[in-house]
Amino acid sequence: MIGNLPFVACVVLIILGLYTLIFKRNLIKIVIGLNLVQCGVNLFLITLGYKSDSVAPIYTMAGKEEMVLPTPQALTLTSIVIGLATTALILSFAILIYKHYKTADASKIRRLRG
Amino acid sequence: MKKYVALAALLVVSGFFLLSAIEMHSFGSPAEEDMDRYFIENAQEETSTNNVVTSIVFDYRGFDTLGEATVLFTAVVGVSLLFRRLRK
Amino acid sequence: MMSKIVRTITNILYSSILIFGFYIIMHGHLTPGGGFQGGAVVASGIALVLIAYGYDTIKDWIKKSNLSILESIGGLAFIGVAFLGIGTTFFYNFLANSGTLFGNPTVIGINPGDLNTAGVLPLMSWAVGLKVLAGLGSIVLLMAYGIKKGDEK
Amino acid sequence: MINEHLPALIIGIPLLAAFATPLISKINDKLRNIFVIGVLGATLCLVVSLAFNVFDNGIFVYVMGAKSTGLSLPSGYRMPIRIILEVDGMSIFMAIISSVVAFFGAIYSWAFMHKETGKDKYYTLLLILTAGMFGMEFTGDMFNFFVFLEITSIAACSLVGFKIRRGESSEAAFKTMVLYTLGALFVLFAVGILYGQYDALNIATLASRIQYTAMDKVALGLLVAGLAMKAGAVPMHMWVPDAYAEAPAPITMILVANSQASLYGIFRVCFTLYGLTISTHTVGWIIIILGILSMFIGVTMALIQKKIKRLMAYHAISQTGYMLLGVGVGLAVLSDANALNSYGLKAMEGGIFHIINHAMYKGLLFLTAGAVIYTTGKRNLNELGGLAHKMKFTTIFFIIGAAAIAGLPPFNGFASKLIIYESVYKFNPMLSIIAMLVSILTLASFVKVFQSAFLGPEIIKIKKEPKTMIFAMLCLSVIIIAFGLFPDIVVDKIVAPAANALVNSMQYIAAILGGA
Repeated sequence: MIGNLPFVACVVLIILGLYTLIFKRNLIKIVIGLNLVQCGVNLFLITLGYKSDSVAPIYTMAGKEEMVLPTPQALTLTSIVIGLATTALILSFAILIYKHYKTADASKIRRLRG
Repeated sequence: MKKYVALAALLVVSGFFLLSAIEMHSFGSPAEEDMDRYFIENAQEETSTNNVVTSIVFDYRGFDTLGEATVLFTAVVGVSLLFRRLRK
Repeated sequence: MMSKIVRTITNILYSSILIFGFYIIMHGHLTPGGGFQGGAVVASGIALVLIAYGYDTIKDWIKKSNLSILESIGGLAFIGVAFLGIGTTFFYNFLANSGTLFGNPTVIGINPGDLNTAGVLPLMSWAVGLKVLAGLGSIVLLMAYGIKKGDEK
Repeated sequence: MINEHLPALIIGIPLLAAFATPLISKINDKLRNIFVIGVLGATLCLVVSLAFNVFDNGIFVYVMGAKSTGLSLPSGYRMPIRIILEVDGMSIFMAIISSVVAFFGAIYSWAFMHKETGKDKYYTLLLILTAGMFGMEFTGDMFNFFVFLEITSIAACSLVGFKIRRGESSEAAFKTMVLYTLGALFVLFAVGILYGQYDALNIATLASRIQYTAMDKVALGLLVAGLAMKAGAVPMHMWVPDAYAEAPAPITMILVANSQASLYGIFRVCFTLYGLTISTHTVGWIIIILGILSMFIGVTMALIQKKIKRLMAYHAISQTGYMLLGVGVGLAVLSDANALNSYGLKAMEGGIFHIINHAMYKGLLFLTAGAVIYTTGKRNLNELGGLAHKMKFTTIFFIIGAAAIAGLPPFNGFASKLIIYESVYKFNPMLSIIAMLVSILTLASFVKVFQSAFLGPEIIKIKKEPKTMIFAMLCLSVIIIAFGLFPDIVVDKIVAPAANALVNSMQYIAAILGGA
């Protein structure tokens, strides 16, 4: 348990994000919740690849040949860019909704209630 | 009522997430690493790149990167679609 | 438009941010970084200018349509390089260890690094870098435009 | 030469065209339309030729960026390291649906989108959405699957919010995007769990290594939940009516195919990834219950709807239930060879046959609804009436589509539903009776739509529907009638290979790892 504290921390971040998604009604807060979940998942991926006493997997002027796993770093890079793209799109929708209804409160907008 | 259902769902999902975090291999010592060891040992020879992560991003998993570039392109096209000028 | 202090510091920082971003794109196969990271750094420079000067001032400096053309070119270059390898397979690294452009063999093991290595990877890095800087820049500009658009009515 | 690269070309050509579309749009609008339709037509031809290849030679493997296209495991390592495209009967079956739907959607869009602005972006997103669906269906790699899932999500949601004048479109798109992203993040977390334990991302490698520990169960739950969210099955269906109702009609048709691609993801995970270790009976029953709930809730909600596309969207949920039911029965008896041969395989064939039938007739219905909205500008059934006087073609096509969805004899819906009823009855009579009841309610609901929108006196002014729209609807109707008249040929030629591909997960694994 105590050795897995980094994983638990990532999961706590995800749970906080889910809580925000479910119980907050402000559009921007919903986007923030989604971002928290994204950050949690990205951190989870990157912590999976850590190996004790190792350096980054780059041979240029490396300290030693013990290296952490490189695949999670590549995956996380991809998923960060994907998260950024989705966030940009969702925020654009939020801007449009705000322009149309003059409010960012989801409970005042018909379809987003419930 | 609805709030309690949502809370219960959240608690169940959190339990699953926490379970997977606690059961995961202990931090700092991956359970298996044969694929990654291949990358570390052979990336320099096969792609003549010092940076193993770049060799994965652009060579071994280049198709993912194509998808990722497409995602970004899609988002830009989507955002410009949403903020386009409408005909009067 | 923000205060004079912000604008002056932006003027000083802007060029160094761009140079740092292009450095990261160029050395992606040797040091931490690559097309995405470098492109994001350059785009953050664009965002900084946008915040410091406001959308109305900079819309004449950086054109959205030019950025979108740049992005299409970046995307086409990336997938084009991938298609060039189709003599063997899609995404085949046909320049590595060939002795031509970016074709020097790498020393196995820890070494100081040689810029002229890695085959098609630097080309892809440049294509992706171009794409990301144009893409992120135009997202930021478009959002600023979108926020402005309704207020004029 | 071109034969070796087919899967990469099928994904690559629409993507390349998508990057080029904004540049071509700057030259000429008509040229761009012809270009997009031509590209999708060429892709359809490539998919068909790949289909012949797969049906003749078995599973098609394509390694991205290796020294040769065929499979080559690195010496001394018993695992693939590159991204592998693996096309089996089920993948190619889904790819046929996606390409047909995208092709006719593009043709229909020519006239339908004529008056809108932003058409260059519309066609770009349409191409990306198509390429994303192919990627989801062909890939043999979990993370690559996630990437393509996100590509389709982003493209689909941008298109749902296409009508930016209407506030409802943005709302629907916001809601859909949040749920899609959440589902995709669940999938990504599950991929992380699997990677952390087995250090592999390839589906075949993972399938051969999975131990079915507690963490694997969590990963299975997250994968099924995340993908069911996108497929529009019941507990997570709230985005479906909004998104389907707000998207332009051709996009709604492609969204149906997109949801089915996620459904394919569920089947791939349950049958192939976990096929060797899972307790198939339990998971099969979970999928059956999801299916029954989807069927029932979808159709009861549809009965009270007033808006024509919302009503059809609820029917789409209900029809998804049939597919889940058919395939779920197959999964529940997977470990029991006797039951599998006597009715399980048949039920799966019915469920899979229903996927293609549903894409065709639901696509046709959404297109007719689009034609109604195009010519009248009204969405509410109470404001419509007497359309049959002016829109003769659309009326005929609507009758064909409605008869097919309700399962009346000469049409394709009857063919697949009959297979499902017969085989599910042997498994559990109750389920079969519920399915028939839902079918009758569906018929009642569509009789109501027909009566209130198409019959009666002419109460509103309407214009004629354009030719390209009629052409697209006509082609879909011909496919529906052909499938309805010759169901045996279709089942033999394309559905049975798909069902067999799902059942024999060992073949899928052996194609990558050898006979081990």
